[in-house]
Amino acid sequence: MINSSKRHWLRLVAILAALAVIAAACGGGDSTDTTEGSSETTEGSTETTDGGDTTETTEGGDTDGGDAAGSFETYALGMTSDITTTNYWNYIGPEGTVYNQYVLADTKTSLFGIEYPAIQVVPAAAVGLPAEPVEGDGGWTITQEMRDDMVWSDGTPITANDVAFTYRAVSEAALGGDWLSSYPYTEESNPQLTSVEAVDDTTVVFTFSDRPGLGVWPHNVGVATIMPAHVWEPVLEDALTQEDPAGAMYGADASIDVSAGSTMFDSWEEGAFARNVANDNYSDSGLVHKQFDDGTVQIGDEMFYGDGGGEVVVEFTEGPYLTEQTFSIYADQSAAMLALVNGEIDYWINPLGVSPGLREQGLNADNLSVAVNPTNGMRYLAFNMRKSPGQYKGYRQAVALMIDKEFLTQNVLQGVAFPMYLMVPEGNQKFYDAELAAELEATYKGVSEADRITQAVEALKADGFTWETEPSVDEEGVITYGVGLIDPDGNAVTEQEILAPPASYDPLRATASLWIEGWMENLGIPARANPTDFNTIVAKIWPGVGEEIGFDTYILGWSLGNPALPTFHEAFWHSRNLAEVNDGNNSTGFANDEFDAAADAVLAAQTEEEALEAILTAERILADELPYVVLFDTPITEFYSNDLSYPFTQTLSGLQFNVGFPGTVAK
Amino acid sequence: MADLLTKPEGDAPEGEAIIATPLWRIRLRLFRRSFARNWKIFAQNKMGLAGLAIIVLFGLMAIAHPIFMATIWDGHEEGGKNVYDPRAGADAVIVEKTVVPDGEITDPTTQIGQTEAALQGTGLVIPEVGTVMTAPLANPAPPVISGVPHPHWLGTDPFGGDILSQLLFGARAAFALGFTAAISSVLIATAVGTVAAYYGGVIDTLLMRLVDLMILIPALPLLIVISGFWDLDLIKLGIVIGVTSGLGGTAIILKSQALSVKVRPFIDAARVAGGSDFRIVLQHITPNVLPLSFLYMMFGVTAAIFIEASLSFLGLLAIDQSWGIMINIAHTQGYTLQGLQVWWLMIPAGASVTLFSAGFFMVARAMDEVVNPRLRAR
Amino acid sequence: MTQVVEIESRGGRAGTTLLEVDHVVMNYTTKEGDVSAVEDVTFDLKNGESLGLVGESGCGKTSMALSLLRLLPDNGEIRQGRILLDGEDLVELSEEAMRQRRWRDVSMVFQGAMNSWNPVYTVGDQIREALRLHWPTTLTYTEETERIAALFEMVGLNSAMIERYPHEFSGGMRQRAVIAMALSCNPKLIIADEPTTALDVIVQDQILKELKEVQAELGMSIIYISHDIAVIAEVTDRIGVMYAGKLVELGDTLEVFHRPRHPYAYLLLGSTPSITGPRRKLSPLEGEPPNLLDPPKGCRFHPRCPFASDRCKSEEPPMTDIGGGHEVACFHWEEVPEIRELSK
Amino acid sequence: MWKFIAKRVGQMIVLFYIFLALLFVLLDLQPGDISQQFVGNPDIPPEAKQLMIDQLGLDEPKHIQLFNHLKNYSTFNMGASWSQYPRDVSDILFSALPRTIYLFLTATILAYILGFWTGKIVAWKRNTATEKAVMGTSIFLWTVFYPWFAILMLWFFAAYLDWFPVGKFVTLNFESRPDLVNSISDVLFRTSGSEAASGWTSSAAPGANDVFMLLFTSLIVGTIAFFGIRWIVKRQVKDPTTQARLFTGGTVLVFGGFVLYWITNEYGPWAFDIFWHSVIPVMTLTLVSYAGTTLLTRTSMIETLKEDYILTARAKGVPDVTIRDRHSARNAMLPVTTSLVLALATVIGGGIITEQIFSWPGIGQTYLAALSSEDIPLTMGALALIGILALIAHLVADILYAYLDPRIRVQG
Repeated sequence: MINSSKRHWLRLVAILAALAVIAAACGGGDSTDTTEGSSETTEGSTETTDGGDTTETTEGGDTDGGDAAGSFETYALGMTSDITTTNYWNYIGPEGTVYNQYVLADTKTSLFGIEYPAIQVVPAAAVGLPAEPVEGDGGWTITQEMRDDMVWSDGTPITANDVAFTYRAVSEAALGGDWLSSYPYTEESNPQLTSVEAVDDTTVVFTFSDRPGLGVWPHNVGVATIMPAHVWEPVLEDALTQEDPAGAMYGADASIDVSAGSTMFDSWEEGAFARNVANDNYSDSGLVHKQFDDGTVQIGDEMFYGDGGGEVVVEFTEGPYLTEQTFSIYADQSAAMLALVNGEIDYWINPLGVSPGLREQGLNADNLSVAVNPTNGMRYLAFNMRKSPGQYKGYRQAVALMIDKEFLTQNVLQGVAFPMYLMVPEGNQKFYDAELAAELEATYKGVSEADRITQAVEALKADGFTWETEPSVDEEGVITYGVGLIDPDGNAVTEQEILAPPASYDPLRATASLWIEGWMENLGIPARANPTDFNTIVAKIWPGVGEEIGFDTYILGWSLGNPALPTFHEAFWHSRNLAEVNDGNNSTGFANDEFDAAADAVLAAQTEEEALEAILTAERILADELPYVVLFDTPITEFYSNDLSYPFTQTLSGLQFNVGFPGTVAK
Repeated sequence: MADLLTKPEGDAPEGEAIIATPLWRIRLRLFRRSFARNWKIFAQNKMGLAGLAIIVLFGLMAIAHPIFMATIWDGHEEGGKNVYDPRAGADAVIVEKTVVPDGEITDPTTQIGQTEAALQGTGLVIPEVGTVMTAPLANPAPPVISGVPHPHWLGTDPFGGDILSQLLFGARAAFALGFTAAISSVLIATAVGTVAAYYGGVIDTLLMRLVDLMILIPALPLLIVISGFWDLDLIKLGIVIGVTSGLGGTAIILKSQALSVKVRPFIDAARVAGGSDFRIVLQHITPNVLPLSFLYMMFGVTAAIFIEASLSFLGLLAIDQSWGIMINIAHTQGYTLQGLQVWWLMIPAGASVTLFSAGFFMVARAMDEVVNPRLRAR
Repeated sequence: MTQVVEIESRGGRAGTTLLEVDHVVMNYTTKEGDVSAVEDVTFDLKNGESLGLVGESGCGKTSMALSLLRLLPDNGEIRQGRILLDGEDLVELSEEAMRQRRWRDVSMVFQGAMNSWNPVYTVGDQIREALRLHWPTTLTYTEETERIAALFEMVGLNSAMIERYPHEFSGGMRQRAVIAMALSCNPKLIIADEPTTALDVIVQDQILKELKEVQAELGMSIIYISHDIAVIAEVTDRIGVMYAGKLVELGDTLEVFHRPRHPYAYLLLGSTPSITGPRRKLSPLEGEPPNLLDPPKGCRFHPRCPFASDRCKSEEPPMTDIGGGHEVACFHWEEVPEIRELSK
Repeated sequence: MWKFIAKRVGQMIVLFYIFLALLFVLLDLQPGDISQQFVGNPDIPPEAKQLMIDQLGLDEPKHIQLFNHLKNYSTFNMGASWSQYPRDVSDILFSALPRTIYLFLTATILAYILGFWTGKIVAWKRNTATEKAVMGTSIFLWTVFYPWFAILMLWFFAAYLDWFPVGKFVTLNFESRPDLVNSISDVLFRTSGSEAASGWTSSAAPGANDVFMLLFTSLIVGTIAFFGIRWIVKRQVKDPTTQARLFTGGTVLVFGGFVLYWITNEYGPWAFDIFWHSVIPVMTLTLVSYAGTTLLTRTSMIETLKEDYILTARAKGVPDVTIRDRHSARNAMLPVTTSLVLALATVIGGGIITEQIFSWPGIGQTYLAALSSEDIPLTMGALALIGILALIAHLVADILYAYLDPRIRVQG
């Protein structure tokens, strides 16, 4: 018995010994691996140093060391959403998210850029201001001169061939998204960009099927991204042989890409961070920008839009001064704010700015500065003009009259929003019709409830509406609210649903909808605010081509595009873009020939003056016809570390609109 | 029992009287008796009583809301809306501070002017460095008991809405949702359980595979996707939660209960007496499963409230006002990590969801001890 | 080595007193009040002797048995009396000392063999646990196995079953294995609580025979507990009849079985059919045992007793020796008819 | 047991396909054409759309579509994500998966072990102050509104006490971590001055998923070694004391080996950084699911304690602690294991919220982001993956049950 148990023992010892040997072998192997691994890593880092990054960064640092602005290591940014691609083709294509923009936008250049805060077109890779279109044999051509001193981050010059290549890639691989407007190659485009050719390294010729307006040249084609031909040519050739060339371009490995901006993309850890490093071959490093009181913009020695009268209001020298730019991803706003307060990040880049609840935290933090700016957007109430009562102008005007925007924004929304009267935001002074705004304010602002009701009743009566009980105001100012509005055809107005995003999505719009419901009911319009999921609202407004569009009213918002030339009038209200016709953005069913002409005129305008005139006409029509009642918008509030020095902080849509100034920020 | 047996057999009038007593009255009497007995067991459980007290408290809160609106909160109008309206009410008077970039707190009346001046300064004309627009601070007011036009006993949310009013209104929403979900859940679970138990065979297999599936798929992700794709209001949500949870574990438990009822002699008796299947299921099996159904209804309320509040918190529900939305607003407006400084934003709503769930959970557990004697304390 | 396989009783010489139960009172505390489950019970047991305790359910038999091992639930308490095992008072022992006495000196065969095995361990492991806890020396694994095999053999089980789980045993096999486990530490006393309930009649008989043989061979004492007086009449030397927590009659098996003197014992026997005993007319025992929260004053049986007098309602009859060690607690023992008279 | 497991696996596969079919119905119920659900992204060029329709078979009749859907999903061909076009849905999900598994596994295992231990003790000591305190806490944790609780935890430990980081799962620059964390890291991995000290943006940094993968591999190897040693010891050594000693020795060996491996491993500092970030999310998730396990174990224990074999054990003179642990708890474990499902729902549902609140980029966050960006293929893919995870977890629970219960393990 003892023997047998001893035998068991021996067997166990043997097994354990065997295990130990195996373990030792594995362990040995592991440790060898580790050593190899680390030596590899060392080699790797040596290579990196040889490769140039580190060494040259140090050199760059040395050069900048003398600069007054000084240099700094890490420009740490926080974001509340991850990027979705690192491929620039994809970013301009289907993945044009604002976060991709923050990380990638600064790594490419274009012929022209928009200089902020002046909102003026200035040359980037081009020489001088945009060339004029000339009518020729095959259509209208534009011959644009380019600079000869610009290089990609790998030292290759940026030439006209890169522009021609980008056009070829976009048109042959049939790229979508913003590429479509940047290089309008499709036959549907008006005008169509039929060819882009490089005459020599510094001359590029664009050929259009028709005369391009400002909206196309320079505001789409002139500011279009230029991609490096020497890097992407082989990828394009390969993509064109595949079933889905566009997909192949979007999905291509972007680690081969080079930069033409002040920073270049380096790495991405999904869900955690993205990292850019300084482009030490940045061509415009050291270039001085100035903006003057009279609107003159000076870049280097050249002056545009004036002769430099008055004081210099903005002046900065291009860097980059940073060596790396990191984007930490926080899923939660409060976490991002805390990181900012704790100094873990220098700036929280966010399209909406810092929400009200977090502002006090930022203001109480000694290490932070704040920038508050108007935004380029609007939130509005839209009517369905395809049916009664939305089809009647008097009805729309009456509803507009009832909405007390000042009360709504100041009292109800606690001042987090500001009232708006025009489609073009006040922040875009260039196209803002102050005169019309003053007229509208006179009509709507500070009007007593009694007067509102009286005027609204007049407007409704003018269109033939009647009531079961007509709203009225007696001499002493006592108001009798209306009941049972009846439309001009004699049908009782059915309950008007106000679709608005729920409080959990946007408390401002949700609250506004409830107040508007009350105001409409005072007028005798049966109304019901219905907090509805954002996507559901969208599905109801744009059910698809040929589907019936049955909503009554809804409240949503728009973020508007290029402030240097607002072209959204055509997109939102031109009868060409009706939702039921081509799923276009004209959701209200507004169709007005006069307006269509004005909107077309904006696109076709050859000068800014023409564009302005057309926009003012369009705005006036909209203010009268009221397919939308513009309600309000919120300013954008941003915090950043006191250590940072930005070229300017007062600019439409804030610092985030300038992607955080990676090229000029200093510490 | 003994009394019944010793009744003289030939006493015709009394016998008739017994027969003449409607069945429902006998049932009611039986129910009352069993209720009294069960209540005695239940009442011994302190946890259950505490749970019941919590539920009653929330019930009072739900009732209090319309009463408050009609009494102490009546007549507090601002621009035609009552400031205590749980959905749209906003008290603008309490906005006291707005902040300019250098951190100074200024008077709100100057705010509009400043904003406009600043706005005009942007665009073509570049403003002087230093003149900037103001950043209004949304301002959740701390509790104010008196001394202001509109006192807020629990403070206000960032938009000036009265927290107490929202909280009380939320109790109504919670009851509406909880009961809708619980009732639909138990209806489905009882139907599935009894039908599967009674018929067996293919019907049983099919139903049980469906149940397996529902158990396997965690409810929250499924409801997240459903609420993401469809527009759900409170009642619809309640029904969806009820259906998903009713097809889950509860159905299995009720089925096993129904199985044990099915083999009892009176079912055979009913069948021999020519009762239809439907009648047997409805009249004989279901009543015996009901106590257990009722128990799971209580658990169902807890689950439903939790799911609603989670979905609201994630901003996936389009409903007017609920405790989940109150937390969501505090969260999305950025008050989550400010802790106790703004306790009235996070604590009342969160504690309400928790307590409400806990109340039903505790009652359910105490009822569990009534239904399942093995759990009783010695 | 042989010592390990040897199955024996460590009890003293046959005929000497092993166990003395002296005026034991045991109560359960409940919310409604105290339940007097065992009331003033006195009896003794000699080495090698077997005693049967009979009575209806709820009359305190099992409580008595549990009191002997001090296995009472938390609310049960021995209020008075002594339980002397080999002269040592178990009531006074510390919990730890008592724990060591269990199984080593007194082991138990429970009713419902199905549930007395832990389903997740092999039967062998569960017997092994007892050996590890109570065997005077530390045994090797193989020694343990050998002993279990010997135990299995003794109760008629295949030793290949040692490493099997309880669910692989049939009901009778399980009960045999329970007996094997009860014997594992050579106890002085085995308490068999309804050892054959839930078994079919043939297996019942086998198991009882098995126990009897084991006892004959090893000479330990056994206390049988059953509601069925006829069943244990075959295997016991003496029988005690319990009613409502009290021992009401105690005497030689044959004496009690054939000439019960307590009206309860008389009626109980009258209500139990017997294959082997004398034929008799069955008469039902009417009524139910009293609620022990509030037992009747005087003789606890008086509400159901056909012989009850006013004295019985006020005065508790003491245990009286009526000769031949036959003790009865009844004022009217002489009025109880002979069973033979009944079975005409 | 194998028969049982095989049967369960079979059932699971069937259920999985039913689930996939359910997803198809869910897609189909939505307004519009089902092909639109997959290729409706307006930014995708028409040619690519047609290609996707062809690839996914979306222009076939409904039943063929369903068949294609099942086929595609079984081969992880879930189409291209819209929000991260043209990346494959499966690619996105697989890169988020390790993070979720880490959170999920750690929390589940911790909750199970701790909850079982507490429930066991509490059931044994009924009607004591301990029981009341534990029950009160458990009921609170079990019914607490989870997002709220998570936020409070985050606020308390990260914002108020400042012990742990807020959000993310890595620190970009290790220098910004508290000194204490850096000193611990330094002591463990001797990182000071090395490349690793600079953080995740340094060139020496591995990909986070590489770290997770190595972590899982080492965990699996460790688990196999642990159970392997136990298995061998159990088969070869019958003597209880030696067995116990060898078990302890084996545990120490495996655990020590694991720790040693990670200390010497070049991924060590990075793994430590992830660990440091995971403390509050794991703790929060654990606490809630722990409460469920505690409550369940207690009930289950109370039921087992009334079993006859417990009385047998007491009669056998088995010490109380042994009765509790060896006899009662071992049996109470069975229903608790089956109801691992209960904890599972909490952990999965809570996991989504946890990931959102703690900025933990796993499946849950991907799922919510996909939903809010209307990325239907990714939403459906994530839901399918959550379903698979749930199925696997159930299967594990079943296998565990079969292993623990000899009535299933040994067909009698």
